[in-house]
This record gives sequence, structure tokens and C-alpha cells, in this order.
Amino acid sequence: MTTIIYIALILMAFGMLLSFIRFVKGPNTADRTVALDTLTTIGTAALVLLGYMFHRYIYVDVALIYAVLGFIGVIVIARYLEGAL
Amino acid sequence: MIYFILILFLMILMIAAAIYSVYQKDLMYATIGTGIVSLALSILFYLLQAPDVALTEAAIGAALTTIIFVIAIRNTIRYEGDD
Amino acid sequence: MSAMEIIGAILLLIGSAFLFLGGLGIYRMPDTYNRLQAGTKATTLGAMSLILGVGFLEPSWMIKTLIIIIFIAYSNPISSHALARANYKRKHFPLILHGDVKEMDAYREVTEKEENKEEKK
Amino acid sequence: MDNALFDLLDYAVYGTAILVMLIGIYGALAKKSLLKIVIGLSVSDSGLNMLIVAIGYLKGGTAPIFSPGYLDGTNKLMVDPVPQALVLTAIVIGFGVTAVALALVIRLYRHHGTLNIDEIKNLKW
Repeated sequence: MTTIIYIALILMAFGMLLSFIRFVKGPNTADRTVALDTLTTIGTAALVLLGYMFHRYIYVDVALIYAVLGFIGVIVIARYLEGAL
Repeated sequence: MIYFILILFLMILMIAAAIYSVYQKDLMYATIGTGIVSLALSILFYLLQAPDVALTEAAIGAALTTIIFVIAIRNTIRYEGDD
Repeated sequence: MSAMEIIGAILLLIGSAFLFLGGLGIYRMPDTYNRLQAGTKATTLGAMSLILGVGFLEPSWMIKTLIIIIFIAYSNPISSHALARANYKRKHFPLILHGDVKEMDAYREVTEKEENKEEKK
Repeated sequence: MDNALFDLLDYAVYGTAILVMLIGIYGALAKKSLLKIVIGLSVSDSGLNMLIVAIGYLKGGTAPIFSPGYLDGTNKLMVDPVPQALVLTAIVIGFGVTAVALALVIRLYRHHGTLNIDEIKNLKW
């Protein structure tokens, strides 16, 4: 069981690294915002898995907050790009 | 061992995003960079056994800071200007 | 290992594989719209599968994990839709490598017709 | 081996927090744009918060929250809760400071028409 959790965490770390490279390279504002969105989603899943590793029920609330509030920044940036803010 | 790798990875991510957001000329990209700094900082608080601080950092860093910076950029100019 | 743990472990592996593929797609795809597709669909499936796997591993956490899944399932498509529309309205059209432009990009005709109507008025 | 690794980790966490703080202070001191100065102050605030939380960390401790996962477990070691409470306040106050600074920046831009601090004469005396 522990090996599976380690494999999952390392795969997620590689996903975060690749999308961060896209954030640095991306030629456009929309590309960087997509990278931020992907990083937020992977971070939410990582928070839930780390909460399972620590065996504390209260730790899952942080992932809940990220799932509820993480997309507001992306929507505000999109409205700014559209010129409608 | 896995804690060591994770914390090292998150610290490198945080330093890289901070350097990027300070050196970038386009202020919109710098704002997105502060969002990534806030995400890495929140997971680091989580690994340092402070979930309440991580919750506050998530709520404020992910949503509110981005919103007020975007509103400020919309009311002023977007580029830093090298003249 | 009981049956619940085996199901949870399989879901966890599937979810982490899809999250990694989402990051790889963001890095490799040539266009903003392709990146949106890879970074939103694959990541949404991966996050939902992984969180459901944690819910199977620890059955008393099932209600909170289901709530997180519901929030991810409604918040991720909204943000990707807003980004794609904003990127299209800034005249960054999709990159078409082969084929006829007007057949593949059907939405451009609609927007050009609307713009022509507004100009005539 | 694990002990040596965790000792190294302590120094690495302190070093990272101080490094992020210094990057933010550099951005606030060396850049010309007022918005970039506010971004530098925000980054430096993040580094300071991380430094205070890392000081209160105890090896092998768990979070200082009384919930069923803590009361049932055999590990009764706890992280110091006082720095966490201080940082919890400092994050919110940092957000307020950032909001007020951005409001001042918008007022200055409307009055002077530029964000370059070399061209705003009212800031010099």
C-alpha cells in the first residue's frame, strides 16, 4: 500500500513539474493560466492523498477549500482577457 | 524519504515562481506567478503540520490576491515599462 | 488486503496516471486549445478518480470526498470554458495543420456574420 | 540516515524561507514600477510567514487540533500552536496591507498618469 502511494505522489510531482515548465515557456497569457489551473487541480488531489497519509480526517478540509475557491482566479483572469471586467 | 523529495520539490517550485514573478516585465504574468507561490506555500504549510494556516493561505492566496491584483492592473497599465 | 483496498489502490493508480498525462499533455501540445483539452479533461478525470480511491480506502471519509468530487466536477469545466471563449475573442484562432479552414473552424463563420450585421447597422 | 536527512531538511526549510524573503525585498527595492513593488512586498510576506511556521515545527509531531484522529492515536506529540496562531493573523493582515497599497497605487496613477517612481515628483523631498 505504501509503495502505491509513493508512486502516485511521484507521478503527481512530475505532472506539476511539466505544467510549471509550460508556465515558464508559454507564449500567451491563456497558456500560463491553463498551467495555473492544472497546477491547482493536481494540488487538490495531492492534498487529499497527503491527508490519507497522515490519517487525520480534519486535513481534508484544505482540499475542499481549494476545490471551491481555486477556479475564481482563473475566471477573473479570463474576464479580464475578454475585456468585460 | 518521500517527505524529503516532496518538500525539496515544493521549495524549488516556490523559489522558481518567486524569482519569475519578480523578474517578469508583464505584470499579468507576475500575478499568476504569485498564485503559484501561494499554492506551493499552502502545500508546504500542510507538510509542516499546520492545516489551519494552509486553509487560510488557500482561501486568501488563491482567490482574493489574484482578484485585487487583476483589478489594479485593469485600472492602471499592464506592462512595467523599461524606459 | 480486502476488496475495498484493492479497488481503492487501482483507482489511485489510474488517477495518478491521468494526472501525469495531463501534465505531459500541457507540456507537449502545440496549441492553446489542445492544451486546454489536455489540461482540463484528463486532470478532471484523474482528480475525481484519485479522490474516489481515497474514499474507498477509508470508508468513513466517503461523504467529504464525494463533496470534493462534486465541486471539482462543476468548477473545472466553467473555468476552461471561460478561458477558451476569452482566448477566441482575442482573435487567437485554432491552429489548423491540414484541411480546409472554413470546414474545420465552424464557429468563426458565425462570429464573422454577427460582426458584419453589427457593422451594417 | 533518516535523522541526518531530516536535519538537512530543517536547514533547507529555513534557507528557503529566508531566500524567498530576500527575493521579495530585492523586488521591492530595485524595481521602478509601483505595482511591482507591491508584488515584491507580497512575496516577502509569504517568505516571512513560512519562516515563522518552520520555527514552531517539531520533528514527528502532529497538528494541534483535537479531533478523533488525534485522540485515538498512540502518537501524542504536538507541534507548537502559538506560531501558527500568529501566522494565521499575519496572513489576513498582509492581505489588508496589500489591498490598501493597491488602492493608493490606483489613486497615484489617476493623479499623475504614470507608475514610474522616478517621474512622480511628490514622492521626493
